[in-house]
Amino acid sequence: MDFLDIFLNANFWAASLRIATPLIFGVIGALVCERAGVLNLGIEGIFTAGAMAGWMAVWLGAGLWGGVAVAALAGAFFGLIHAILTVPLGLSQHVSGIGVTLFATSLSYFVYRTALPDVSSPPRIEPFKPLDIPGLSDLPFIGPALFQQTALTFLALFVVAATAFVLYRTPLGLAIRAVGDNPSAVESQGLSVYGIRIGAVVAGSALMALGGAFLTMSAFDAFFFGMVNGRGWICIALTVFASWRPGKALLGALLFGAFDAFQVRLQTDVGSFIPGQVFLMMPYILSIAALILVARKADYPRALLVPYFRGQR
Amino acid sequence: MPSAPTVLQLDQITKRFGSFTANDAVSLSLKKGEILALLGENGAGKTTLMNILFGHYVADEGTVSVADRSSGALTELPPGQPHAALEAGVGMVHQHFTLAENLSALDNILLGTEPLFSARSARAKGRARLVDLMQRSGLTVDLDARISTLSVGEKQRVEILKALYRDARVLVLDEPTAVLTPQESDTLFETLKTLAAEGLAIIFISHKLDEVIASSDRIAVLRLGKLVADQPTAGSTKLQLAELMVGQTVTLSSRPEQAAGRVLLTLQGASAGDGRAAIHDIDLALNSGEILGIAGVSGNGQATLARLLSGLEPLRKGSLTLEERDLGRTLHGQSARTMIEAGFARIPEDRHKDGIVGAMSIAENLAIETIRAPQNQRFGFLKFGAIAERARAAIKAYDIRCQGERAAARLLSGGNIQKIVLARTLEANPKVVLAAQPSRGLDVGATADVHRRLLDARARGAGVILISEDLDELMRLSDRIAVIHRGRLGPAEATETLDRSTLGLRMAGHDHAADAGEAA
Amino acid sequence: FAKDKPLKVAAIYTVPVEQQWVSRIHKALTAAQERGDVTYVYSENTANTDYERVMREYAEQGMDLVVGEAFAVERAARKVAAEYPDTAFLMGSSFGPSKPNFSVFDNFIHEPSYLTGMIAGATTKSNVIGMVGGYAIPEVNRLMNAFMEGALSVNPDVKFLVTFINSWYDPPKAKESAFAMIDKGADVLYAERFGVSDAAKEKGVLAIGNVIDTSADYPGTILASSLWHMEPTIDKAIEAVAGDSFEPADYGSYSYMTYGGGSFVADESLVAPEALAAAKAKEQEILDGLFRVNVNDGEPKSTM
Amino acid sequence: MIRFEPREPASLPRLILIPVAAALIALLLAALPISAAGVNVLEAYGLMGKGAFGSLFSFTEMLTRATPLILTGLAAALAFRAKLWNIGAEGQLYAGALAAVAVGTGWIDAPGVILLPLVVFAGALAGGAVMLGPTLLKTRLGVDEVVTTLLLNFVILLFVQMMLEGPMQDPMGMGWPQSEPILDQAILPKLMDRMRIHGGLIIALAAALAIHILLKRTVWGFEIRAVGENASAAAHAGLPVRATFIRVGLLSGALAGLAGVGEVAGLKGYLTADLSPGFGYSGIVVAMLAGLNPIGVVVAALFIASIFVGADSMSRATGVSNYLADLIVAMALISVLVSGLFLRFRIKFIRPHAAAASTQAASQETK
Ligand SMILES: Nc1ncnc2c1ncn2[C@@H]1O[C@H](COP(=O)(O)OP(=O)(O)OP(=O)(O)O)[C@@H](O)[C@H]1O
Ligand SMILES: Nc1ncnc2c1ncn2[C@@H]1O[C@H](COP(=O)(O)OP(=O)(O)OP(=O)(O)O)[C@@H](O)[C@H]1O
Ligand SMILES: [Mg+2]
Ligand SMILES: [Mg+2]
Repeated sequence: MDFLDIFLNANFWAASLRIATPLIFGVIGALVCERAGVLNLGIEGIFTAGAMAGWMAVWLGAGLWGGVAVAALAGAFFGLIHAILTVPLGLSQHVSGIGVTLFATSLSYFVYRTALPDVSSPPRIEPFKPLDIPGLSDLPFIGPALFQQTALTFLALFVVAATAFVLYRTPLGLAIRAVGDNPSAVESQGLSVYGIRIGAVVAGSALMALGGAFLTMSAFDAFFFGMVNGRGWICIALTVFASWRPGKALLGALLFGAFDAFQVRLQTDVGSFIPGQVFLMMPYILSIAALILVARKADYPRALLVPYFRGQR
Repeated sequence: MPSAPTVLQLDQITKRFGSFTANDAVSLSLKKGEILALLGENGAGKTTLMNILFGHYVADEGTVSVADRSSGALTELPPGQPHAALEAGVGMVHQHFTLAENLSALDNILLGTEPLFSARSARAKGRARLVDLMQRSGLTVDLDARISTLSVGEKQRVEILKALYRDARVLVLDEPTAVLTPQESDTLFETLKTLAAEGLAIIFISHKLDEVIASSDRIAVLRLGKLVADQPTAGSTKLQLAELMVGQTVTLSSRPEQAAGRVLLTLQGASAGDGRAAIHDIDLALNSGEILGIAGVSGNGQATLARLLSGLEPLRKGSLTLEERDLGRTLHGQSARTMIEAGFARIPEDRHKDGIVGAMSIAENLAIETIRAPQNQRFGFLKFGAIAERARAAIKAYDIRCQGERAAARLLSGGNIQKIVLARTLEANPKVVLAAQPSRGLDVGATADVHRRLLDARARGAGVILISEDLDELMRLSDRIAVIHRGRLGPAEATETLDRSTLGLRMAGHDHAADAGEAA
Repeated sequence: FAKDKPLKVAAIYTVPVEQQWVSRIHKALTAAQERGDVTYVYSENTANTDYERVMREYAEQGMDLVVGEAFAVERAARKVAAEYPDTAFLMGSSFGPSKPNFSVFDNFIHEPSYLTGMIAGATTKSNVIGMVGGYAIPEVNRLMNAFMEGALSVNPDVKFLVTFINSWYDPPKAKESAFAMIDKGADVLYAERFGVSDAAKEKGVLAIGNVIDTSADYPGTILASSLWHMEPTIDKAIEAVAGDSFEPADYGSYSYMTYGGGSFVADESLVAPEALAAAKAKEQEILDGLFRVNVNDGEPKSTM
Repeated sequence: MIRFEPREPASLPRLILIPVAAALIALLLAALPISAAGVNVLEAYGLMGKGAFGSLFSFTEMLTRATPLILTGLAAALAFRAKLWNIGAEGQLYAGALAAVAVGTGWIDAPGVILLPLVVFAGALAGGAVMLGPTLLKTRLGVDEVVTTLLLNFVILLFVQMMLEGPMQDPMGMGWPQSEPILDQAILPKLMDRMRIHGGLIIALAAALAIHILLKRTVWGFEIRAVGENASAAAHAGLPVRATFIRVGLLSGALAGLAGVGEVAGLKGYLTADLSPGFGYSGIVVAMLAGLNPIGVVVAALFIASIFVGADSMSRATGVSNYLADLIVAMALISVLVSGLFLRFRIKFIRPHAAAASTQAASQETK
């Protein structure tokens, strides 16, 4: 078979990284929220909002980086709603998250359709172009595999490193990890539990929205309904898969990307006798398998899903 | 120390929860280097007062003032701001620890001590300061160990270090010894005295009158939210203090002579659990009509032994027989039911977590162990009337203070929660009673009540296994005492032949009298 | 029916109106509305669960004509139609018409697809053509099969890669599939779905358009396109309803090239003149009824 | 500054008044997008009401839409009561529908009295079986069920697609990914002529009543509540914790499976991969709106269904984009959620200098 061919092809690796990029933003965003103790099931909607808002801004003439900023702001906005509902108000994180997904998705669609009622084909923007890094991009194999991505992919990789640094090396990261483990530890040291949690959810949601923005501003150049297509939910699974660690999250997203890229390539060969769905199922099944393997060891944030009320025991 | 400056002043503090007054115009002051013990029944308002001092709660009336770091003048604290209290030099060790279990000791101590948005944390400097601090205070812990791997005593040391690292000048400890062994308590008080000698002012809350008298300079007593006494320790007696707390004379029940009966329960070569908490090759024989005490430093396998006898932990090796019936075989670690049906009553160590379902009513909590018995259900449908009626009877018989059998169990105080557990487990006339730390955290009155119930069970012919870290309690109640250390249980010996220091040595791992002298 | 008043027409789509297929219906109806023949309302992205309700609501509102896609709701749609005999229904369907008022249509643009196949077959240098489709259903299969036949008719050595993305609407995914085909050597892509032409443009290969003309969006990329025009079908139906002569019928043939329902366009700057000439000649044969393109609804397979 | 004080038992008028007020607030909020789209707001409200309650047809449509929501809502409510976080009702719904189709399309030839119960049972069983996996993984290996159930949704949907494009594809379906139709005798009876409302509604209402009785009056229900509130104490008290989780998992999955049965055997007659527009996820919302109360689930499902059907119909009548319907449902959800706070807490507004007094928020003892 040409299995080997596939892996030896630099484009395969490039595709893996490309497919992984939105997931990297999403999983890091989800991770930041969950590290602070808040599950954010609003992610699917926040992806959509980021995709729509970023694209719309560029279409209205904001410039690509302006679009990225607008997407992040949109994500932060919906993150703030989720944060207010779940942190000081202490509402169920599941329901609030699903509510935010509903809200963000329908609002994005409604705004898009109301702004552009009569389009017969989706309007397009000039998206991010692959960066041509002199020297690196021309390297054999490595060049096309790693260095012909758009700026957003590099931003995603930078976000992973930055998140890891903040979480493990700075006082802020320590506070985030602590508030997800035991909020009263944070409060008794004179820090604000609500402040840290709200901040983390807002920041994490902004990152998620960048994943959406990647879809409309880099992977593609237009906004479509249903474009996010479950990518947000996958990030929730990847977060657990990664045991809430940024490095492993990157790895998980890349694995997922590689699997998807692999299945797309394999399908043209064996698609005729193995149903394509089998390949599509694989990442989910593997995620479950990975969960079973890591479940016992994972040091999950102990305060995840538990609202904190000051003065409560 | 009459000449020392005042560092803390509570002035006319009043705190109401709805119509209930938890603190009623309480005034207290504390001098530099002084150790003050705060006494009071459960619910007297001690924790509330300390929470106001630390800024967790806001007083309805009254002020808290702390001496200014530079001028020494008393300065009023802004209410409701823990960080202001921390900055003014108030440190607090809560009744329930406030540590992030997944983080290291160092992380827990450094948390919040640096500006949040600084690019790097100065860990190396912090560590150096802490090492120095540990040396001076004698409070040593492994700074890199995860909190979840530390013992209770170590966790407490981390809590104290948290306060000292922030240059606390007033240290508040809420029931610090409730979860400590006698040895650990002794060490703690030695440390506290050292710190006090260096000028730290200390308030500690305790229900244990012995240690209060031994370790404090001054004693304040709260009753029903009011300060009823504020006196020097010198000259105070246990009896007088108990009366001040309760408002009436307390009588402690003691164990009447009684001949032990036939053998009820035997463990032979029993092993269970894994890791540090495992138990190995335990031999034990419990007679009817006796209380068998099990002494030991917490974390030496008591929890596993209790779980085994509760039917929550499978027997890995050996046998467990009750009146010649082999129970070990049927245990798979999920068979608490087997044990209940065999006649075991279990009083779990953590009554909040394992004793009650807080959100359910008192009646439901009283019926929970026998919910499948015919008196509680027919064809799978609950008999509400019967359940409620029996609950009302139990509330009366056990004097459970509550608003009625429909009230949620979580609304009760620890002592009353313990009464629910006692009522439902002892109601069925059990053959064996397993009591794990049954009076931990309870005040004098509640403790006396628990002890009376255990002695009643003994008088009825039940065998009682009493797992406790409180040597006084063990010596007063037990017919025989065995010591558990590192998962191995020593022989049970008649209480009359034992004294506190022998037991203390054995608990620390120095071997039993039989093969004397050998260190573990 | 009073002829002086515009007809009331409603359309129900299961996807957003940007989706290629539906956009053709939407366009034809919008045009009819602009002419003043009809008043036009529509519901897009209607879940199948809700489809029947929406049909009934429109029927209850007294619509003269309801246009839509019955594909996943055949039975229900026919039942509703039967219960509202005064409303005409014109539905996309793989099945035949049914009494008394249920007419069907479909995108029978296999003819222009054959022609674009000829162009593709003549243009490919690697002799590998990649095809990315939505689902392997008749509406898609017949176009792909005609395309493949056309390509083989001018270049017997050409090989095909076929992938279905199992979604009607996932452009990033279609794009990835197309990238994978380019990796395997495809230099011409058959763009059944949105997203494929984007990959072609990015990687500098060529693409064949389907249903709508996107050459302006991808300059220098779209070799040729087979276009679908719903105007003949819609206009025919409106005429019939207005003339009170609406009968259950298969409007599928109005998508044939002879009726102007399908057409073929090519980018002359990209296509070799001989290839274009051959295709044009074949187009004339089709229009003259001298050549018939097979309708093959079977699932196309990769041939390498 | 706002401060919350717990309010233990909410009074009955409050229980009714507050959700109603929330619904009104949601409608007020909806005025924003409605007027943004250039429609007269009052007229739009009128149309919404008409769309959900204006005629026998719209009313039955609303009930039809509520039917699967009641069942998935019950699935979530029951599981959440035991703190078994079943986010997989969507997948279980499809599994139920697939099983119903597998049994009901001629594979077994039997008269309706046998076949119909068989179809219903098969669907319930399949839904339960799907939930069994995550439940066992949770109880045996401690694997987080939020993620496993969520992931299984995708696996099952793909599996359904695979079956619909493979072995279970309708040979008469022209290659469309859809199943054969369910035999006539295995179709759930229609409740009303010419309307879509079907026997699934009866199943749903009966299920709500049954779950209500189960939780309130039976030993199993007692055990479910105890395990949900404090699994550790329940284990200590000798309750069968694992068995309870498994029971709840099976039952919860079965309820979601029944929702699938209703959609396929009551409404559509055959299965396609887009059977459910997210009923499984909406079920979670319904359950939480209902405060996990089975009877409340019926009310909440009717509420969500009428908002959706009404807004959808209104959008059609006014020519506003029909995404408005989802938007109004989302806004209604958020307002009802927030209003729930007014039920549980007494909310006081206090002057800034006294603000610090807000420190004791909800102060129930939880430890
Ligand atoms: N957050 C709160 N909300 C309402 N009432 C409270 C709250 N905290 C304490 N109380 C009330 O205040 C009283 C005093 O409680 P507190 O915790 O101060 O008692 P304590 O003296 O520390 O008792 P213990 O010895 O059991 O620790 C209690 O009886 C209780 O009714
Ligand atoms: N948040 C609260 N709301 C209402 N009452 C409370 C609250 N916290 C504590 N209480 C009440 O305070 C009283 C004492 O509480 P506390 O938990 O200190 O009891 P305790 O006997 O000390 O228990 P423990 O032995 O576990 O410390 C109880 O009556 C309890 O119901
Ligand atoms: Mg206290
Ligand atoms: Mg206490």
